Amino acid sequence: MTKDNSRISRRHFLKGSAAVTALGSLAGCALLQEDFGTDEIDGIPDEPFRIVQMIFESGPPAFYGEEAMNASDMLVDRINDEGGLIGEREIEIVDRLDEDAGPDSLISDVQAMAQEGEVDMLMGIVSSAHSLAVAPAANDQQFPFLVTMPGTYQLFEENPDMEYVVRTAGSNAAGAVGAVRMVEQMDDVETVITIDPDYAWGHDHQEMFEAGLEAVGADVEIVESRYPELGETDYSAHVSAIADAEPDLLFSSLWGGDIATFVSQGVDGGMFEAVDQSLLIGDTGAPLLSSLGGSMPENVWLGGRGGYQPNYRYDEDEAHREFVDEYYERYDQLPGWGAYHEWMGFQALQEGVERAVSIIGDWPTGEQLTAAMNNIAFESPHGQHTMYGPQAAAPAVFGRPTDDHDLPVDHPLLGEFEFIEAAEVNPPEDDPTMDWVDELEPVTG
Amino acid sequence: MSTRLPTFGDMKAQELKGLLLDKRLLGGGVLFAALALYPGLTMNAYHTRLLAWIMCFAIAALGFNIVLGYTGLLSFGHAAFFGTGMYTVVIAMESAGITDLIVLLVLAMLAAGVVGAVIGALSVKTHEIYFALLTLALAQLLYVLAARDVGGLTRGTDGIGLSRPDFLGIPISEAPAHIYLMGFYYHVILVCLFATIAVLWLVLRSPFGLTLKMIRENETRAEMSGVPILRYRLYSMVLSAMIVGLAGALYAVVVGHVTPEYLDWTMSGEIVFMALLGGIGTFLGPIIGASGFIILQEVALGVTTYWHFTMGLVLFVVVLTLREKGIWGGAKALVDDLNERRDDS
Amino acid sequence: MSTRETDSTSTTQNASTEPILRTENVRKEFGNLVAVDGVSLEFYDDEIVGIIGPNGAGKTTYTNLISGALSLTDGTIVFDGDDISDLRKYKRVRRGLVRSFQIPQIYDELTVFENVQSSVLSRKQENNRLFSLTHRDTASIEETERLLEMFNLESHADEHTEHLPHGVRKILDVAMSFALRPKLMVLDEPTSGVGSREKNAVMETITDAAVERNIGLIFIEHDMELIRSYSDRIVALHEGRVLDDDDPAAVMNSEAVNQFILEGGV
Amino acid sequence: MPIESLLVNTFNGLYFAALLFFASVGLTLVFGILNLLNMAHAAFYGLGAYVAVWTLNNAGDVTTSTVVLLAMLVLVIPLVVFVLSAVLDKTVFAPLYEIEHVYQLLATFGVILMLDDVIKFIWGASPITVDGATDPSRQLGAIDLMGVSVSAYRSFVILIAVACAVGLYLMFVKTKLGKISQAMSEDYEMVQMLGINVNRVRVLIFSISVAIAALGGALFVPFATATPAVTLEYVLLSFAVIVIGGLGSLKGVVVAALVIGMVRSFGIAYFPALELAIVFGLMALVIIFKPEGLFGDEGVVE
Repeated sequence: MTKDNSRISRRHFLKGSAAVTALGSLAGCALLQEDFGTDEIDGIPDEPFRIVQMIFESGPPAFYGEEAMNASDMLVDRINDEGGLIGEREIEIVDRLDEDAGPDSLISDVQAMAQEGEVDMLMGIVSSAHSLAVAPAANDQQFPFLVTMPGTYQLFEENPDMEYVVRTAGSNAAGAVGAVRMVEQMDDVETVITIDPDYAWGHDHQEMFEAGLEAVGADVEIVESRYPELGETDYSAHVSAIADAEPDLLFSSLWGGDIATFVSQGVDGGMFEAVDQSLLIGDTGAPLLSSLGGSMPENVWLGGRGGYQPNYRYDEDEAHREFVDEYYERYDQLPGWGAYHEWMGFQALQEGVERAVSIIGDWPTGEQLTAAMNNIAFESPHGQHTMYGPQAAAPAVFGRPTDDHDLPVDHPLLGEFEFIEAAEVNPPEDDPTMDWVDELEPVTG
Repeated sequence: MSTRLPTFGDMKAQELKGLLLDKRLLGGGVLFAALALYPGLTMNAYHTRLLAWIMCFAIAALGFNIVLGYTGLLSFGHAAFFGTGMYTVVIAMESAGITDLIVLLVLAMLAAGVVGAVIGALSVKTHEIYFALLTLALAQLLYVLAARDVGGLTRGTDGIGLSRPDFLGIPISEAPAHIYLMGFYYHVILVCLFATIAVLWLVLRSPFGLTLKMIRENETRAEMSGVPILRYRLYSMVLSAMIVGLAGALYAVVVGHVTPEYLDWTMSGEIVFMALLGGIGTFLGPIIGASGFIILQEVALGVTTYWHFTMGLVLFVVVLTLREKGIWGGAKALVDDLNERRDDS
Repeated sequence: MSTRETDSTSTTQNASTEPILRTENVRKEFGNLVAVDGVSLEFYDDEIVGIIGPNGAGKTTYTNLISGALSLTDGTIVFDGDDISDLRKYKRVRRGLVRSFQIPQIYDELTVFENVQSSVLSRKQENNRLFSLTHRDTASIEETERLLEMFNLESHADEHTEHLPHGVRKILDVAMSFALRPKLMVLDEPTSGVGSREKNAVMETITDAAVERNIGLIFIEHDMELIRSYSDRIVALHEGRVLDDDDPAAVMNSEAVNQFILEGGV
Repeated sequence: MPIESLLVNTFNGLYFAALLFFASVGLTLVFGILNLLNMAHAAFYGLGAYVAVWTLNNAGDVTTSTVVLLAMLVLVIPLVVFVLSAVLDKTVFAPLYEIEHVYQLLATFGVILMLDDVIKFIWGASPITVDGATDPSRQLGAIDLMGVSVSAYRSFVILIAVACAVGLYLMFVKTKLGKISQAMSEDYEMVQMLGINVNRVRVLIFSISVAIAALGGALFVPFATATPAVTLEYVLLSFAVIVIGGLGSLKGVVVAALVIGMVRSFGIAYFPALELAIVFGLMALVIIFKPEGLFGDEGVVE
């Protein structure tokens, strides 16, 4: 794209005008029609609110798709049991689109949905690359799209003027910068090895982690950065190299089957004995601990963006406890990353509809709904989950594996939690993430 | 007797042939007009997009078939050319600031041609499975370069989004997305498809095309007729790469986001799949194959979670029953068969 | 019956003119095995030379060295006055040194007409013409027609070659070689697989055409009758060396040839 | 480099080579002897992995005896797959022997897609690991090898691979089946004309080949995770192995598996940035400079 000034200013103008229009429609209606209780609304369509979920149903990431769909089914039932959105309009998941079909197919489907008008909202998406391809297309089609899982910081930085897209997933900065904050608090860490999957997710995390460490002036050196292939099945060469190097800290954003394989082969190769501490930030929730059984070493910190751990504030937070219990009862397993992210999505949807309806006194259009989901906050396991503009900012939460928990599973869960506020691990609104990370301020005095 | 060689039949054969040719031209013209008018008449953006998608891959499959169907080489590395076409457009637009569609398409074809020449030069000496795996390996190395963002141009696996190109200085990119596609870009693809068909039809019936067939049919004889076969294999790779690169370039704008996945061997596999499904032994088969593949995938995706199974089954059955004839050749054979029966009765 | 009246061996008769092909001390080793062991021979463009020898005598290896299918271990090959020892196969063909194979090498999915036309176009080095239609190319079409007529193939012109009888395939193979307008043709068992009644017809066709076009012929043959009838000269190879090189009668009566080749069975 | 890390990397390389051997030896045999390029071969490796995970995780109710568990992996699973593949050979694969390589590749790619979904249907899409209680690799722990502690289970896998290679070699040179197979690899029609029931030999060779792949998958899984990605990864790897080794050569598979195993192990340890490119780079180099592979000109066991 040319760095053509007229174009940039046009963009800004468009963005500005869109915001004005959206706000205007909200505020304008609010001015015209005073305050509305939900019972007085008559513009609620008879048919259910129709959602299409876009998730992986095939291929390795299908695991997240499965979790997300479990949570989705459960939450839709829950919401519908209470009459639906604002207690008035039920939700129906009309279709699931398999991300494995590739962006070509996904974008075509968005086009078809936008055109046929039989669907009210698109929701989901696991892959960051897919979110980057599909979100602008949905926006072009003026089709509301609630992005629930991918964390690439580029989504809104590359496409700053999307009025039909909101994302309830925290940016991946939270995990990487959260790890930097953890290192700040650690003593005796001088050498670090990073190991991340060889694609954007892994490289982004590694880059942010490294840049962040440098910015806060941590006295540590990343001695080696490793990038095993996505879906690697044999990490033994990496494991022995890491064990040989004996770093003080091991950092990794591996996820899914990869982190499970890596940890179990690492245990086998004596890696966790050679390494003092580890920070594993790539979706390391209950399913990982379950699949590893008792073999998760104790000198690791697991976690990352969001307090998406069943044992986190389980006793204090009733909503979280209900979510975990209900999920466990229904699926005989604890919720993981995919399930929690989907929950956040439905929270935003409920909140957004309520907000829009309370302002305009009518059922919102797609544009009004997405506008209403901007800048809201709602309950989550880690307290208030806040949207800044269309983008959520999640805090970072880390914990250590422990058998000391009350949940009905016989494998360790996380305990000894460390919580790092969202503001400390996310850039201020409109600040480019990498620039912000490069100038990260130290937290500890 | 067939009338492939009009100079050998009597004049009637010649006239018949001419008529047949006219009929084909007529059919092509009608089809072109119908396709050209479709978006305007139906105002169906989804169908327009689907057609644009299909036509891009039809061009790719046609280009691929030069190598498999005519020269007899199974390449599993054509994703390299498709991906090069896509990346050339997006990098030229985003980094070099080139926004004219024609310039972009030409650049993409040239770049893909160069990649084709390099991969071809390294691989034309090998045969069959070795050729397939060497092209696969070389293409995969290109994938690694893009996924690893070597040189800092590709931005890794998240890929690069691109804006819409202009046309001959007209700032058409400012039109809304669906108007751009339905009123302009779709037709560019359509023209490119028909131009590709026309050019390939001519080229494959030229002495050059005959030479490729000679190499496919009998390498020893071709060489013993004084044909430098390695050179002609290379030519066919470059020509094929350029056309597949054009397809990639056109497609980049349709999909709007370019990732290294388009350079991966599974992408090569899809192109092979399409060409085979339609029939590599026929000229138009690959087009039918691209349509069949995409429509089948869309339908299977809509109907079942187990769409891999469905696609696998179709591939298996088509390959086993129709082989090089594919759907198109199979259909033609069926029509001939029916005609014969009707003539008999 | 020889197609050519020669009253003495062509070697002596043509001593004054340049040979079209000359091999000097040609040698080929495969590992420890010496397949061709220093063969020096001369061939002229107006004679028909038969090569005989038992299996493993090096006949086929020798022809492969001439055509360039195998590279020389040692020695020199001179064709039409130029050293072609290191020349690529297709370049030898372009200079007029053409060989045919024991098993017909033709294009199965093309018609007989296209098969021959492809050779004509290749000879004219027009393979790289992109934007002209072969079925409108009058020059090559006319030449192809003449060739088909010459080899009595007109009736098969539009047939795909897969289903042709073996004898016709052989003839087609030779016709394609003739289309290349060679100066010298090397034929590896031109009648193998052809029914015994057809053999003479095939040989007649080939030798007539060679005489008409003034093309030198070298042919490997196991059938001693054919060799005797059609050769102007016979070269006998044994264990990679030249055993004898003389007119047919002399070779057939040679003691060594009788001992190693004729009695040993071919 | 220190001697310990040299040893550990060699061990890792051997282990990976053992897995590659299991995944690809059948592929090359089926090609060399039966002239079938079976792209779906590695899918049976993936299938073996899933069957093994399932077996081990369900065995916990009956036994946790290491010997019994290992016997299941080494004997029972390959046997079950052997029977299954005999059935497949008579049904799905039977028509494939008649067609050209190109079409074999594509039709068997179709088989991969189908098996993919069969696995998803039965076991779902989530990665599955073996439960700690029935995981022989955890039960066996580590052993000391020249002053370096290495996994006893992985050493066992390497030994099984060696035994398997020796067993195959002996089969080819000593048994009638082996001799017929060798003859078939040289001249299929001749063997057919000798009145030998080639179909029976075909079923045997095919089933043995597939069973070895499944054995590899079964042995692989205690130390790794069963995911849908395993199949596709090993499709490419196994083709790389047989092309580098030379199609149809037993020796070639052994050597190529060792080469890839070692290059990858040391490459990752000392040049981690190259990982993605290692196997493809190696494959490209070999085909460019030795198109027929390292031992491609030779027969099955020469």
